[in-house]
Amino acid sequence: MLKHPLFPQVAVVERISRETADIKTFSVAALKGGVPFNFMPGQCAMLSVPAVGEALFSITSAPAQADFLEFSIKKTGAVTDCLHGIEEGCQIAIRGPYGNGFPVAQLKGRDLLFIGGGIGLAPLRSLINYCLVHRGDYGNIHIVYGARSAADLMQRKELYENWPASPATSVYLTVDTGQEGWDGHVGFVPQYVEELGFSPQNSIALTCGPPIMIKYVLAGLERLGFQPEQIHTTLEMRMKCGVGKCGRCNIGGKYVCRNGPVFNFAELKKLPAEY
Amino acid sequence: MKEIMQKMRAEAARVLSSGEVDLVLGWEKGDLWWQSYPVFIENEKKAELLTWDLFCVPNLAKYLLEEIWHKKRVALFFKGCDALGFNQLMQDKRVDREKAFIFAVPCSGLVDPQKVERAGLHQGLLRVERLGDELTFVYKDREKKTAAPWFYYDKCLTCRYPNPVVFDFMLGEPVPVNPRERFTAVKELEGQNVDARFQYWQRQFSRCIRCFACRNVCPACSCRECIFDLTSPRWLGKATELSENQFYHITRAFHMAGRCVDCGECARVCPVQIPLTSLNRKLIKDIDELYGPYDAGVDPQKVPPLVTFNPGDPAAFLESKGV
Amino acid sequence: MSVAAKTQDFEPLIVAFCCNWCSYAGADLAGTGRMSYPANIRVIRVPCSSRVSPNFILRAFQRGADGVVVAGCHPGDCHYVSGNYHARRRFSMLRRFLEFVGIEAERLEVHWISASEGSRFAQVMQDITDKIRVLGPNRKLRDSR
Amino acid sequence: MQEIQKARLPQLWEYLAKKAPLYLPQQEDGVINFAPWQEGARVKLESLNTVLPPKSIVFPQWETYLHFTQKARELKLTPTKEPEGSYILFGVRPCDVAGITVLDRVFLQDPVDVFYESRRRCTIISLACNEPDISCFCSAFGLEPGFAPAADIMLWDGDKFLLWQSLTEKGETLTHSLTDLLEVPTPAETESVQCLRETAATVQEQKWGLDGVKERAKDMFNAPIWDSLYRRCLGCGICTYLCPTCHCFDIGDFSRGERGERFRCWDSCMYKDFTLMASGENPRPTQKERVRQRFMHKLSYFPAQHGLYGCVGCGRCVRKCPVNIDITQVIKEAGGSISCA
Repeated sequence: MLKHPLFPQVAVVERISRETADIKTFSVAALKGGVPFNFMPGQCAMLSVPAVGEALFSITSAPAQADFLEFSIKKTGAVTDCLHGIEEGCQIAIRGPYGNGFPVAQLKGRDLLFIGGGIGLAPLRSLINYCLVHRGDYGNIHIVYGARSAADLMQRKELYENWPASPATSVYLTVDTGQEGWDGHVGFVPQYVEELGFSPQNSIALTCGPPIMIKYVLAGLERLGFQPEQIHTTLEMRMKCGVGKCGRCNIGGKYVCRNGPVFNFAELKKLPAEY
Repeated sequence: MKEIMQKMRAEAARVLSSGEVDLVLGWEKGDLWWQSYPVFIENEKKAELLTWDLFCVPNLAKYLLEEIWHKKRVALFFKGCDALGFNQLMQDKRVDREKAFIFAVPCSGLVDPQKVERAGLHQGLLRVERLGDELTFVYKDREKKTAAPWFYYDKCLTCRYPNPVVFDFMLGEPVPVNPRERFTAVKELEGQNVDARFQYWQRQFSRCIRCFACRNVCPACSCRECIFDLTSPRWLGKATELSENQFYHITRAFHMAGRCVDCGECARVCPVQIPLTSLNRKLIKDIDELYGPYDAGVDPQKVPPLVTFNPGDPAAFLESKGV
Repeated sequence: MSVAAKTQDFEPLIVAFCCNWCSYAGADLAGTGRMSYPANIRVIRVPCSSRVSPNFILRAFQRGADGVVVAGCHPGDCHYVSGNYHARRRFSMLRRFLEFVGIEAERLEVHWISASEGSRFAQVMQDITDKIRVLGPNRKLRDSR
Repeated sequence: MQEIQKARLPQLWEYLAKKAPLYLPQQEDGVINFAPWQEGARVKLESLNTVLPPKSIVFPQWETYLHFTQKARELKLTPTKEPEGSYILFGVRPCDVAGITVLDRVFLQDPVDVFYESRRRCTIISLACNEPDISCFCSAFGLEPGFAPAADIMLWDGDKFLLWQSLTEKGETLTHSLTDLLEVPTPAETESVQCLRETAATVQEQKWGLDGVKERAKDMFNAPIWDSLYRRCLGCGICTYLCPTCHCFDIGDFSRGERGERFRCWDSCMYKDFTLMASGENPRPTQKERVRQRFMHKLSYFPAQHGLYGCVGCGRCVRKCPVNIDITQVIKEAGGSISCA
């Protein structure tokens, strides 16, 4: 029988760990064990709970890092609500990988500036860990990450332990509103990036977060002297098929699921402002 | 009709230039003979776009939902059926009478392009004019005259309120009211046995493509959030499986029970010609029979029959067979 | 299998929407009084007969019900004063309407059953089960999937 | 070239329907749509466009592609068998044949939609238009009302008979099997085809010039036309569902207890929930963006992606829009010229 391109495979949710009040990270393995498919950082997968529906999530683990895929998922809609309700050992459906992923070849030899907000760390984390595995291929790595509050910061072990412990890697954290027990930076991500004042020299910036954050980060980076070609961002749209056919995630002539989700700012500037 | 059109343009220019309203809603002529569509005029100089001809069928009342939300004062033109729709929106507390300045346009019937096409009169047709009860089909090099009612929409032939029941200013003279019997099709179906009726409606419903035009055009469908759009719970699945289509049509019609003004717009816009009018009219007929005659849209102060009751109502659910 | 045999084997599925204050209490009474009524009935408790939307009934038919009963307080006895009067109009209309689109009106019944009418509850449920058994399975509104 | 007497068509259909399911335009309750032929079918070849394009056969409004069973933690997925492809579409108008080739670009590009691919194995017998309607404008897109290059067999209406020309190997094979029914036309009849094609092309009342429309349309994103055109839009799905090239779809699940199935179904960019995200954000928040999307997709985005227009000028949306939103007005806005013949 011919295989329908939208036909998923069954996978097992091996582990679920709570990141924040509304974000959980799911480790998903193929039925026979191992990753359901190979992928590159920045690519996505369509997860589904039968009877509820499908939704697209970026893969947050790094390639070849583990024998499962990781997804950090925020509770926002029907599918994510349901995923938050399942237990370890449950079987779900998965198909992918989808999307272009980050342009890893282009990043070699460059200083990398990661800028993430909230759940937007998920796709960046895949690339960060990929780069740290191939640490020698990249220059300095700066990671700026912010969330609404200290309790909303995800992947704390990596933020506080793993990443700062890597050579020439620094992590800058900020929260929107300060509170007792938080002695770090308080303020929005875009402003913090400008305050920190990174040099565009031989750098590539990669950003992901809520649309409003991305908008201001892009403007801020330009002020710091980053050329549009030096900035990569991932976009989010409502998606159904993941393969550029169902027709809803286009921005002008580009499909986010197929031509994206990673776009450099120069490309983005050529597209209609409908995202 | 030309005279009324001139008045329309003059009045529109007047209320815009005086600042009485921010917007005039009327009809504009398109490139092709049957195209007369809603136009939004905010500048008196554009009042010349307004048209009044045999194809000005779209009801303008529902656009008020959006425009009044933007806090605009709107002047608009109503045919008889449109005015009923407006009153229904009023009864449903969705529009504010104060925000609308209403011009009434008595209407003796509009032409159904499909009937023109079926009669084979459409090729090369430039325009259609009416004088008295006679239509003139005008072509490049010839004309053809026929009796007008042949080409009127079915809904116009059974129209009981051709003269708007609500208005601030009347354009033209009231027209005579001379409706044909509107329950003929309903009675005919009632006369069949239940399985024959099922076959009939199954055939109709299975054609439905769920474009929602019947809902979107309806002046009594004004819920901010429609049950058919809800995803949680999802009442209506997106597959056009027969039972889903049945669910859609039974629910749509029943939501209109006691509120349908019988303007016939749903049936007009249906691309696959599902006789929605028969569904609506069955409900109207039953309400009339069980709870007394009621015409939705005539008096917005009245309470719709299915949101009220009378302690002495019949227990009609005990009927061994529906009538 | 012959049609007759099929009908014999046919066990109808009947959904009964019962008002919390009268009919559901009537069902309780039927239970505590050890009055038997058919296992074909699936009782769904609702606050009032007027809480029952036509959607509930259609959905029940779509997902396999062969008959639906709406049961509420007797006229005049509604816990919310007038709920059942509204229900009376609504379901009188709905029943005629279903019949109009070709669904046997017998598949939808409305009954007023008070909290003290346990035996009546059992009787009503027995009667509709018998009637639907004769009428056969609902194919017309059922989702084919 | 060959021909078949119109009087023998029922014989032909009966024969063809024995070979494979045969879909042709039929009238039911006054509505003409493609439907499978059976004895006593009310075939309506002479009407120009069916209400629904034959898209509804090659890409049905909804189709199930997998079944699932969920028991406790265990999930089982079973694919649905791919659909049968050996059927015949008879009497497809040239614009609708072109519409199918537009769909091909979407569904046959990688990853190939195998269900569509299978349905696409059908045989298409196209019927030329002798007299296009006032609302037809296929010639705007370089198409010809009297010829469908992508069909397997082309028919022309010669009044008492249909002239018959196979265009592909598949068409040729089918033609060979019909020797009993087909006849050899006279040279004059054969020649008349050219005349029919030319007349049809000139009858199309309006002459279109689309030079530069693709390019102009690209820059139309911020054009003023969008600020007015959308206001009367009802947000219904008629234009998209009746369009022979609109292919947007949704994916849904249906379940009953432990069992269920997943289906793909048509969806419309005119609906407000089309791009609505779970977070509540919507990149196309009002009808303005949605109306713009539809036209820009046909005139700019689709050409950019696939090199051809996403409109074939069948005129269905023009005829059926309840408020007369007319794509030809947008084309004119984009610099397309139009003049009456």
